[in-house]
Amino acid sequence: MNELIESLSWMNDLLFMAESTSTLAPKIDFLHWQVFTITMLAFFGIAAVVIGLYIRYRRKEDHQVTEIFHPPLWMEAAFIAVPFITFMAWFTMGFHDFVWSRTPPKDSLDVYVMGKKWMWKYSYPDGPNMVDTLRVPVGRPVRLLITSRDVIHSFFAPTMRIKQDALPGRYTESWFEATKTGTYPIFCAEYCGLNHSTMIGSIVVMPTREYDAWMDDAKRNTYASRVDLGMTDQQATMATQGARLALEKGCARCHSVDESNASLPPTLGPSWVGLYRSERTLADGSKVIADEAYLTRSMMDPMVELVQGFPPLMPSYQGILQSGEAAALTEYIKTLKKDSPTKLGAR
Amino acid sequence: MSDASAGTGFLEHAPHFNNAAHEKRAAQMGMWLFLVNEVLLFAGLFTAFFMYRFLYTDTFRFLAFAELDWVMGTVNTGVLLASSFTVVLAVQAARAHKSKLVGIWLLATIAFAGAFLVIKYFEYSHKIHEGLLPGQYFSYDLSESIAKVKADPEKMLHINDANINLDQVGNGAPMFFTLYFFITGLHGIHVLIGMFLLGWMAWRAFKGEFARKNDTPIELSGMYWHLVDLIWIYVYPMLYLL
Amino acid sequence: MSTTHTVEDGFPEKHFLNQGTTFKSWATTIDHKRIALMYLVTVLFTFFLGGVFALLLRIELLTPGPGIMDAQSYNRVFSLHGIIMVFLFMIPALPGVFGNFMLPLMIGAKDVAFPKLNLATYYIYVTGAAFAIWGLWNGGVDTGWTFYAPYSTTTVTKVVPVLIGAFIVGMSSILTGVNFMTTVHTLRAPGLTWGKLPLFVWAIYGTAAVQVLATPVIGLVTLLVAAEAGFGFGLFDPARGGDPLLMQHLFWFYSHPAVYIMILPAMGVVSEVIATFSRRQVFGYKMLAGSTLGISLVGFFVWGHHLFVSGQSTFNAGVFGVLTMLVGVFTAIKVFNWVLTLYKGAIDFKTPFFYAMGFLYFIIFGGMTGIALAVVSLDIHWHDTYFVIAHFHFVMVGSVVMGFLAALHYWFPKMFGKMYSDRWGLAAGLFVFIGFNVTFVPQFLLGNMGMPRRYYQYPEVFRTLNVVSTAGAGLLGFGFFTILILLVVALVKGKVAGPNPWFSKGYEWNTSSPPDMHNFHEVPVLVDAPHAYEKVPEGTLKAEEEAKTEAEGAHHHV
Amino acid sequence: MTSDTHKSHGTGFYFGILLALGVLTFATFWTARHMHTGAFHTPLAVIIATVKAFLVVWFFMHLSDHVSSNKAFFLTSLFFVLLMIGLIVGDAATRLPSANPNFSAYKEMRGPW
Repeated sequence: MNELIESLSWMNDLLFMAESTSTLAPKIDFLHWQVFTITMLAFFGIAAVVIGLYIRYRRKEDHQVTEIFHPPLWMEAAFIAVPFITFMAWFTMGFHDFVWSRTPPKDSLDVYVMGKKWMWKYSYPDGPNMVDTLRVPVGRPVRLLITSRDVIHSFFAPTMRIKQDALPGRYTESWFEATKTGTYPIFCAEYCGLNHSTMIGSIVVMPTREYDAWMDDAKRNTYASRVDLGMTDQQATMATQGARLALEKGCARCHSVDESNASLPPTLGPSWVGLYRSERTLADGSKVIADEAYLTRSMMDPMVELVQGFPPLMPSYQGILQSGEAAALTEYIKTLKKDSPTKLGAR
Repeated sequence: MSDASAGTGFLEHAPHFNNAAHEKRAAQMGMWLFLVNEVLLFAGLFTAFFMYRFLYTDTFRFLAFAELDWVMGTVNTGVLLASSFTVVLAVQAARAHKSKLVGIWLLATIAFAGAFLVIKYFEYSHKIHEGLLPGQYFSYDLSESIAKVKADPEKMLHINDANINLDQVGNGAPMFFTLYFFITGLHGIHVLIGMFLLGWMAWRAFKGEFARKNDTPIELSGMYWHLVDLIWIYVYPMLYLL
Repeated sequence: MSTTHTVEDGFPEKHFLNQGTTFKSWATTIDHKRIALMYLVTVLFTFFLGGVFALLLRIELLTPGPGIMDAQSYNRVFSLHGIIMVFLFMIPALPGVFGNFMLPLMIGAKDVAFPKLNLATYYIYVTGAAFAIWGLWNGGVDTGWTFYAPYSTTTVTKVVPVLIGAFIVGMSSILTGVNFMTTVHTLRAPGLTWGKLPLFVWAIYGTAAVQVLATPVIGLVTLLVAAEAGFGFGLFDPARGGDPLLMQHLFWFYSHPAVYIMILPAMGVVSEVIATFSRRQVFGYKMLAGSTLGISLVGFFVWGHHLFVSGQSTFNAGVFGVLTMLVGVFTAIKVFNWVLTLYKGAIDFKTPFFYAMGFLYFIIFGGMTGIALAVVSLDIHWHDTYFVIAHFHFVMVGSVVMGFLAALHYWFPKMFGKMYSDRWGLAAGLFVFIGFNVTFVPQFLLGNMGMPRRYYQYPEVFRTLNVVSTAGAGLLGFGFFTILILLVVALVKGKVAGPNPWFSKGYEWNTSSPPDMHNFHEVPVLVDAPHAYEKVPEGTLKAEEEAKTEAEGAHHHV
Repeated sequence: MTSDTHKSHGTGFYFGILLALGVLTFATFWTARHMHTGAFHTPLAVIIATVKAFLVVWFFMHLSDHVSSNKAFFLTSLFFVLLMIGLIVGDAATRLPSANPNFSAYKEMRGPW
């Protein structure tokens, strides 16, 4: 299959398609070629029939009487069946790929993306904040958690074939896995006002080693040019910001963040260690995976999905936490793993 | 022009219709299509209501229970039903060519409509006074209201039975009142239009126009008025009870 | 109208155009034909206005950087272009002009069911248009015609008058729909059963149904957005717990079916034109009529395909994706049937037929790219790029304007009693056809490259194709201008057309051209199906009648 | 218009309908507030409202006397109302949870996918 797609890649040049640099791109391109080819065949077929019929049946006299011709049943059936089957086949293939493009792999690297008039801001959970330029490693899935600060934007990376609207006040998801190193454009595809057309960023796809080196560097040194994301301090990564918030907002009074110290008394709320992506049993017996969405909901509406065995005590942090702060806390919780006690924010 | 089936041919009709019955049938159909459009107009608002009710279930149900006045809502339902009844009687009178009677029944209807609006006025002014307002104008302390309900065992009975989670109440409260004012406001505008329409018809009725002519105008305005009632039949449980 | 023509030429002495020539006789007329002409003049004006803005946009896009205007003006101009073309031209054009003129003629009625309401809808439309244009003139809006919240509710430009204008135009559209549906139901001539309705009437009927059912929702959306922009009630404002996607849902609940308000009448026109010029009843009448109703019904189930990447659920994307395919199936059925109508026909390649074939070309490509866009995964890449722009211009400009021009050229002799030069008609049509392709084919490629829509500036790589596109737009504009001159010349000094210059057996050709004030001198009794040109088995009474009408028809031979 | 084209129902009949409507109104209220029907009271209220609407449309608006296309029109409109509400609320119920307002009392519900 891959060889077939490879060998047909001249179709992309024919169609002026943007370069194909992600694992999703060949899937979309391949279907595009099929649709294009069949469309063209259908068009030329119909055109040939029309021209042929015109040559054969030109009018000879003004009041010419024509012959009766009733369509046979098979023909009517074919008129319905052929397009129906073709279109449904396309839909099935397309929807299959669509679902795939909506399901980020578990081990993907998370990046928070925020659209703002008129720039893109990125925030790495354990790393720096960036404006307009998104750096990712090649060959590793990257999940984008996309939001907006003002109006609707749309994160569009044509070479990756991904696009996802950024909605203010809530998160949408997209993911991609880059297959080629290089610098590729990002556009805003949803009209957002005066400088909509200059809301352009870029994705820099780096070899893994270079990326790791860059990330280490970024973690060690704070960039002087770092711009306030509205989510975190200038100086802190999201996770350290989250650790500070856990103390400031009193989360750590009820939620354990360090289980290595057995001398501490049991806490009122569930421990945060190893919480992320674990399965929680709720008070009503149902089960839920503690993903970003669940964690955020639990901060805002703690009583809705109360974990079994804990008293209904926690107040809502709606209005107390900014959305960026909730994300920072979430990122902090994600760093707290069972086997590797974190250095951050121990009590 | 094949003229007129017997019995109706004497009535006036526009030249592009065969006879008055034909014209009346067209008028009725046109009115139904217009009402279909009205139904879809309200459906958009209903969709918004159900969407936000789905997102903020507990708040919406709590507010419907604790902050809307079911007495006024129910009385208004009764008033509108009664007005529908008087309109039907007006139509009946028009069919019997009793123009004066038509006028009287229409006046009764308008009086009911007026009563509806007066009750609505009291409801609105109470809401405005309390700060139960849409969107950014909302300025009401829900915690007090929740405490009041919690203190009342009878009310708690309903809360528990309806499975309303009081801890969840609060988010989306301004949205409830946005929708409350939009839905009742749009409905109120329809009531006003209906009153003008019926008032005009009543004026014509007292001039004696419906003693001879066909009853189509009365029937069509009656249908419009029934639609106003019809919308309310759904608005009432949606806002006040659920 | 010049009066030198005599009745012997086939030009009637008295007709609807010369029965009263004062301004008042036009402004207060309740005659559907005169109202149609008033619509014609108005929509040609709005089309001109929208076209000028389109040219301005294309000139601006010649260069990657700022050109003839600044970003704010550009944003306003594309909003102007969209709002005027969609709400003021495309939606009223075919139903308002040709629906009004032809519907009663085709069903053998004297007028539409509610003539006064018909005049009122025209004035409501003009009021709404005036409101919108006034608002657009006074500061304008920069939201695009889609008015997406929360941008539209927070922009500094004055959206409220434009939204109210759109609301009023919508009311006009609803009442037109009510009127036409009632007309088809109640005013068919004796003998005209549903199974014999001309396909243009079916198309107008399907359109009217969409107008009645969908338009109130856009009315509501415009009101809600206006209220939101004016008072901040927070219905679509995420900061107040509102959902911007709800606005998009409600908006597209109307605006997708609105596409079928535009395209269905054009399809009806094409059915008529192809039947007349190939002298055959359309092949598969039931399938064509059925697919018309099918499109207007299924057209309601597909709005979500505008929201595939907007945050709508994957489940909904699947549902809407499948349903969208059904529209494609119905359209494909129509295309096959039109093509096979030519089989064993007697084809006369006149200007209207050229436009009908042009329509076929555009609907194949517009439709197939539409199907491609509805393939959910492909839409991720193409959504909101120039690919979408090119696609809907193929459908809305290519197909609908081709349909409009086909109708204009086909019925021009019926409406005015004059004939234009067929040779010049074909030449102008060719200009339009080529100009259109040169304009929009590069835009498909731009979309493939990834150029988003509504871009004031663009990266250098997109330059070449944009220049080609602008050149095409110039040719397109020139083509339209040629058509205008051609028809004005025909109006002033064209030959007398006679009642039936195309030797058509469509019902509307039964009366004189231009028609009498009351359409018919006596109530027509419609026995044969429209466009019954075919040989009837010998020995039947019908065949003899057929021969007789043939003989009569020959009398009008020009 | 003479009485032969209409089924004339008479004042008493209409008053009966009015009474029925009143009783049903009371029934909605009672079932919603006092009967403790739990989760069932929402569909119940919708059903009762629909019965009331039917009475108004069928008898007060005389739809029963009208041509069948009018009945079809009205039914069609109801179908489209359901379509609109169903698909739009359905979207809110199945979309990515974080794409809904993050403080809505909204539990995770996933569609077939």
